[in-house]
Amino acid sequence: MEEENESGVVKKFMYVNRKAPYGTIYALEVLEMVLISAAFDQDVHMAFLDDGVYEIKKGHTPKGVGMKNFSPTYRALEGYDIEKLYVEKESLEERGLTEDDLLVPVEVMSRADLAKLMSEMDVVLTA
Amino acid sequence: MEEENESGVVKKFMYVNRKAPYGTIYALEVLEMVLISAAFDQDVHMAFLDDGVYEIKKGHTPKGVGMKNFSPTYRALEGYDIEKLYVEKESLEERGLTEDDLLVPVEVMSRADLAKLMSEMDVVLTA
Amino acid sequence: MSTLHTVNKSPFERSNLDSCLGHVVAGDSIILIEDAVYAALSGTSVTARMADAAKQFRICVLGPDLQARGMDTGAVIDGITVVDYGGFVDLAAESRVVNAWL
Amino acid sequence: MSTLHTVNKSPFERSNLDSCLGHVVAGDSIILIEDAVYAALSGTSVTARMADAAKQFRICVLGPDLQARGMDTGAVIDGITVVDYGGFVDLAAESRVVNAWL
Amino acid sequence: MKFAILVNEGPYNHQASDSAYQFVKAALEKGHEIFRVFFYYDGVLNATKYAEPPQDDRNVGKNWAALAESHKLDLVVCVAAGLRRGIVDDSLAPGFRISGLGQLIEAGIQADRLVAFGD
Amino acid sequence: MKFAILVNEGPYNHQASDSAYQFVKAALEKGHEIFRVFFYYDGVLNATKYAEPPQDDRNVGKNWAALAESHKLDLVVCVAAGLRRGIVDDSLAPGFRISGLGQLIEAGIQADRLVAFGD
Repeated sequence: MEEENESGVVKKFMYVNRKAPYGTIYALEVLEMVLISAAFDQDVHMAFLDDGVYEIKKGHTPKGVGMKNFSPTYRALEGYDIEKLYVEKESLEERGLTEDDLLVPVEVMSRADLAKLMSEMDVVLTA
Repeated sequence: MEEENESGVVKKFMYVNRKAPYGTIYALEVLEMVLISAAFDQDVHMAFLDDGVYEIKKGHTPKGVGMKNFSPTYRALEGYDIEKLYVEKESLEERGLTEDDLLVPVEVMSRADLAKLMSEMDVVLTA
Repeated sequence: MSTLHTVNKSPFERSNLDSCLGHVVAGDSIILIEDAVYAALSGTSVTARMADAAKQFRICVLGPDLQARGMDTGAVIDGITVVDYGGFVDLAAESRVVNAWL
Repeated sequence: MSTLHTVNKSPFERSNLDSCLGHVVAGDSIILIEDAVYAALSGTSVTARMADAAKQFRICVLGPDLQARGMDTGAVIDGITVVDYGGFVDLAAESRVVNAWL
Repeated sequence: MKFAILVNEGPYNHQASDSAYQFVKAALEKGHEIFRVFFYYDGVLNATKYAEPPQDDRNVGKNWAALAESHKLDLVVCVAAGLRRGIVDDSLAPGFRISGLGQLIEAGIQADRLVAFGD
Repeated sequence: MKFAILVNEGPYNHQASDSAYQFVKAALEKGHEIFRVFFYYDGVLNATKYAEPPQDDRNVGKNWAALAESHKLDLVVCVAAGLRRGIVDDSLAPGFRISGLGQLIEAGIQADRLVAFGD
């Protein structure tokens, strides 16, 4: 996936993942946006909060509901130099999850710190 | 609107309205179901609870958002002998509304009484 | 003379489950499907409420939806039963009416 | 260097507004549109929280969405400003980035 | 036992249609009858003939049509909801038919249980 | 100022597309430039040529196309999201074009503000 970014402009993009996987398609289709942003050489950030933390839970096995397991894509992000993954501590805790439950390396941060990081972005897209 | 109900069976249908109007289409399209049920000579009940109580708030004026005002349909229900309209008291109170805010005559009942009424239906459809 | 209530939304994001729990009557059953399966798990901020509800009503959760989301059936709250789609069909057949809390 | 946060869901049905309020920083603005306009009204179970938030952040509500739903602009909480679509555009232009809490 | 099914959402965006499909398959395996599957609201979008999802993903509309063929299911798309959303004779996939909302009410009357799937 | 717009939901079922349309109209009236309107997720369904909503209601797709014609707007439908949902060349309404998701990212880079409307 190679795209021309003729402008040379590099913006800070943040993809805010707030929704659980499989119940709706947002978690899957936002990954396409993430990958294309990287192909455009943008500074890509992904935040996982609220039910979005479930997107990177280990062990997705959607065969029984007739759907495709798209979680390997999260593991592939590193290959596209997408390594800025942030998970909100409070969201994990409310759901009884810990960093060990997640299938990719992330930076766990507090809600306040995540809010501050969000405020430094140039483009924020929630899915 | 005249339909044949060849079976002669009359069931208790309840339409459970839980969603606010205009933000989504459910409140509008469920009215089509309600009208057709009446044309099939069924025993039609409508319950308004949660954000569904906003559906029958007086004074809808959606011209500014470019949408059609469908609230006159609620006033027309009586003409189809649909007169069993129930509104949940607790839902009104949470939203600071009273019976005077509603554009059609309804029976206001407690959550517990509404739950009991629901349990006596033959077909329940939520929109 | 009972109702099967279906709930399909996450308890952390939507009020559907709360609304359902406010309208269940004695003898009714609830099945948690799709994103509502998160409500069936121990260790969360809604666990206490669900464990309490499970003492009053039959509550089931759809196993294939738990598995899809990587959730261990061992983490399901005591008193909540895991069923497959066949079990969902059985619950619907055993109840008099099915009420989807959409 | 501020953000305009947009919220479009009812505070009684979804957690979007709560999540937004947890991630607003000093200098940011919030605009309530579509079904989120119900959060701007006095006399409800969320009024106190919103009145409090309005003391910390600029909160606006879209007038056409209030009118669509039959809500009197006179019932809007003190400190929350009613704007039209042009005002929404101005808010977006004045902010550095727009963050939709979908 | 006779089941009727209501599908309120389109394919992919929500799991509703998938859940309905799995429920119907399980009901058929248990020997129940499916009186009718009715598609209302955005559910009508399940019946577009133009969908071409990625090859490694399911094709929700085709799955319904295949199940309908093997079990003689009656898949009915609401005419009014379809017109609004662009599901008309020219865009309708094989296996579905377009009819009025009366078909849903009739299903509610005739079937022992009406089970709805939506958002 | 240069705005880019993202529409995530289909017409009618959600107000998202209506809100985006009103925002764009207001921005144009204030003399702003609309760099592009991009339709993703179910937003691609705004571009079906087959929709025939009731005559007393708005036609969301046609409203977009008319605004695009009078103001030379670039209305872009995501090819992948469209394929999945049946919005392809054969079902595309006039006024829209199909292209890749790169068009959205480019809009995010080029425009001063990207404003999203969804569910």
